[in-house]
Amino acid sequence: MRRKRTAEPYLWLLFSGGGVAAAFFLPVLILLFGVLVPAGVVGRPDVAALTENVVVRLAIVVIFTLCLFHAAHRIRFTSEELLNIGRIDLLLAVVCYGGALAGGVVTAVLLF
Amino acid sequence: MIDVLIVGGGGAGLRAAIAVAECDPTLEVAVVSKVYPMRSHTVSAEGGAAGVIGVDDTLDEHCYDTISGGDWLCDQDAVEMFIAEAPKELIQLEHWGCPWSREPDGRVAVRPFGGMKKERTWYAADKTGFHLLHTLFQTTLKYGEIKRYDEWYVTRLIVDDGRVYGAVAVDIRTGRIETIPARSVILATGGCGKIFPFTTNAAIKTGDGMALAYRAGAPLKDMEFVQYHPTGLPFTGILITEAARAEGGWLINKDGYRYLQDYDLGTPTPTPKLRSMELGPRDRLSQAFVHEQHRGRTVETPYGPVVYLDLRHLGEARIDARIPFVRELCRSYQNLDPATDLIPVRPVVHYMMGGIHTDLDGATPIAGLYAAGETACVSINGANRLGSNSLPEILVFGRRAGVAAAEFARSHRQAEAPAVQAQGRDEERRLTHLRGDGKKGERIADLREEMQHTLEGAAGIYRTGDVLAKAVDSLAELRQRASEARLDDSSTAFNTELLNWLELGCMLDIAETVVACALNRTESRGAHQRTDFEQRDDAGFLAHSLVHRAPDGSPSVGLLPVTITRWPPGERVYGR
Amino acid sequence: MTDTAETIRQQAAARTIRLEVARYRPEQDGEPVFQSYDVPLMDDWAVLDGLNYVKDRLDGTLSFRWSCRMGICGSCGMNVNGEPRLTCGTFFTEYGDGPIRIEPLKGFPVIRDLVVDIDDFLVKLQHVQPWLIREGEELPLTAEYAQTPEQLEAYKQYSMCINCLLCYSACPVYVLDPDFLGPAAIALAQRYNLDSRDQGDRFDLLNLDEAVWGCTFVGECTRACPKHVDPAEAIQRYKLTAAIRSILPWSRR
Amino acid sequence: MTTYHAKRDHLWFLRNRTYTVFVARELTSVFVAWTIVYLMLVIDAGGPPSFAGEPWMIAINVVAFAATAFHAITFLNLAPKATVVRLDGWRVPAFMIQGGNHSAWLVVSGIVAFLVLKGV
Repeated sequence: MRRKRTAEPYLWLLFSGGGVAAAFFLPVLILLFGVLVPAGVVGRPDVAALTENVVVRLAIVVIFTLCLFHAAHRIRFTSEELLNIGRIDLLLAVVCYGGALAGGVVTAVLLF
Repeated sequence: MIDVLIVGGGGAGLRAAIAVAECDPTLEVAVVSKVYPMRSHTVSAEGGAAGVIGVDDTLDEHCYDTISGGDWLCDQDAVEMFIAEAPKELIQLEHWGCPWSREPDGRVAVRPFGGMKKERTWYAADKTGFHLLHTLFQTTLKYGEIKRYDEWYVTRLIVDDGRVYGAVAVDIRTGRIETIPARSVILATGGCGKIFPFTTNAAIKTGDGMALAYRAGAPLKDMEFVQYHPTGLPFTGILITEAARAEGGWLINKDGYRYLQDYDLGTPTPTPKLRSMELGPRDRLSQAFVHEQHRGRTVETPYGPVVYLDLRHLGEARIDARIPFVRELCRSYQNLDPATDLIPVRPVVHYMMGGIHTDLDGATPIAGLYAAGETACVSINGANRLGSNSLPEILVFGRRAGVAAAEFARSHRQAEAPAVQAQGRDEERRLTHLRGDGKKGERIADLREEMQHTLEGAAGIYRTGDVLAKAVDSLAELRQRASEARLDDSSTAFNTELLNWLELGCMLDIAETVVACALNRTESRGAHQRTDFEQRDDAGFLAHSLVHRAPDGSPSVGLLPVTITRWPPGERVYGR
Repeated sequence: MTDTAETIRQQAAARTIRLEVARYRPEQDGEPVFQSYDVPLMDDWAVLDGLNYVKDRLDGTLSFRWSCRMGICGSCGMNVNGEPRLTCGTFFTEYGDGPIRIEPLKGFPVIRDLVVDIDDFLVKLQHVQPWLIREGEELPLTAEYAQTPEQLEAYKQYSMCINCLLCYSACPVYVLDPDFLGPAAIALAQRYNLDSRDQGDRFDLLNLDEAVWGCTFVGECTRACPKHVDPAEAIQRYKLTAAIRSILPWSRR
Repeated sequence: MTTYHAKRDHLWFLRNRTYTVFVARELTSVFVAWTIVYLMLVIDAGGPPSFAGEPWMIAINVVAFAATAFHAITFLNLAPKATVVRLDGWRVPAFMIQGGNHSAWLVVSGIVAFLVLKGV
């Protein structure tokens, strides 16, 4: 077994943080903005007003980025296990975590 | 060339291996075992390991308990040495990480045990043997120099001119037969409970080491002393540890009566009393069962008569804290819960007091050959071993044998004897010829079962001369039939049929020695009870049985005086 | 096996159950084939009793490992109807009228019939340094290291591993990638990490892609474990430990 | 020594319930990612985008809600595995930690819903 430095502990912390963020925030947000509002069950909230506060905007960037890291981490490992593509792990990692990072940047651009 | 070759990877073998490695890291030490070491039967020991640590306890008291428990057949110099070293070995195990159960202040906890006057049994809940074996095994992994032959089966010792030069072994996985030259050999293969039909012993306990030594010319000692543990589960023979009684369990007959009071074992008290009633020695408790059976006070089951072990009054919390494995075993294998149900139990063959004759360092009369653990007889167990003495025994004598064998290897550095390769080739020819030889005789299992029933009938809890004499003939005949047994498997890879046949051969040799020694001992002592000679006879038999293999393969029994130092033979008193 | 011959003879004719046993004899089989045996359907028999009936009375060439038949030696793990089980503690009553399909443990090379090669595990076990590591001078053999019942409780569960390897067989990560250190080895590393007497540091041995980070937390190891060791928990706990160690390098354990 | 190495089982995740639940749990991550992308569109449009009212879009988001809720349940249930809480030597049982996690989830969801909907 090789002994070497690994990025996994940091990635795992981001994954875990993202898991908590996703668990706490995403079900209610997708229910409201993806289902109840478009279906007309509740009225249309003013998103611009909600994101007026800079703290809220920062929180959204952090939460979205973490959630994307969470998804990236699981997609990386699950695709390796389901599709037997462990040998391209490095490429997958770059694509997945790179995508997550890009998503975070886009969120920041949208909000600021 | 191996310096110290250890046959057997249980507690004694692993302790010996570490001792060799610690003595001299330059020595080549190897452990050959027919199973992975952590599968060895030490793993099944439950109740605990005795070692004097209490402030109110003394070495002399432990000596006395052991010697009287052994009905004065123990060598007292060996007992004194053993009991003095036992606590050190148990602490050594603690230093290696054994998870001993603890007192609230962090000290190691001790519990009472059968035949012991003081609380001195160290325990790791009721998986003491398991923890001890795994601690030892994991500790051996620290010593890179300990070489392992896992799943190799030794079929023969190479002996020339009174000295051992190695062994021949089969790699079970490939069928390869190899001669392993060695400067010294330690046998640590455990006992041979499988010569009986109903035993707590694992399938692997077929007396291989005893047979190897016996065939090589070393004598076996005190083979007639077979310990029946009073509480085994019917059908499986699974052991319900003595700790269950030490924690307060009661033995009751079909009328709910604590019958031990009728057999000079004291009067019932609600809480356990040392050296009394359920905490009497195993031989006396097992004998009491037979009398209950004769009085019609046992319960009939499809698997024979039983009495009950009652733990219900201990309550769930205490059972879970102190004897959780008992509950686990009862639930998984007997479909009952000891917190609410009675446990059916009957005496079951558990331990061989006898074994390969050795001195205090585990040395046999063959130079360079050592033995330790249940396979050996030093003797500290005499006519009846006390519960919780066998685990410290494997540690103390495993270490001593390891140190002695290392010393022997260091002082005997000459080249390999010419006999080695010749004997190795002989054995290879024999084994190759055997594998799937197409013989269509009886099935191994049928022969094994017949041997087991012969032994149970003749050398059970009570024995008698005529039956023993008949068993001598039956076993000789069985040995003949076994040589013609049916062998279908011609595969070299993991051929367990050939292995079973070789084990049967070992068991038959050992069975013959048990019966021969029992026939020769015309007295009753400890675990050896003759209905035709009911009294202990110190004038004639304050002596060990020593059995050699005669040239025709039959056992030849002699006597060897017992070493008495400070405790002259007396009466065994329990509960008074 | 015990003194059951007479009982078997009385009841054997009555009902039987079919065992479909994987056979692999390297000299003749390119891959495993199934062979069926009908054995007496006894209420109190375990699958292992059925296999022993086959070995003793029907077919002496069947090979499998077993020893203590009380669930503590860890030898008799096999795949029973697709699940890794200790065959000594898996009873016929669970399977109605059968048939029962018995295969070697998944994830290991098969040596013969139901016997698999587990040497890989022994290498991994040694890798995690499963022994008590002390710094400085040893205590003399007259005194034990103090350890309170609470300190014992902190690692006891992980010390219950019998190395039966059902957890490896249950672990899809190990089955797909044999380099993965695996559940039992990590649980045993934690057994020592959490022992108050141990002063070792197994961070470099466990903080590896093929060690704790290989685990994707399927959790089946814990379900398969007959001794309630909960290896999945051991691994997750070390992930947290290793993650904290990585961002706060001065923290210990 | 000749040994037999089993071939890779491509459908391993269908072999028992735990494996299937595991894969389902891991695949919720796709919907986590989708949810974030969708919410980014919401931010960009200052509210649910124009196509959000399409039935197929609502259907996808219902599935996304189910998946993220499943993620929340499974993820919060696993939390006690990594963190063993001991109070005075007594190990807090898993179900209590899990109960605490789920309560926190409900409280947070309630607060978020209140903040989002209070101006409506």
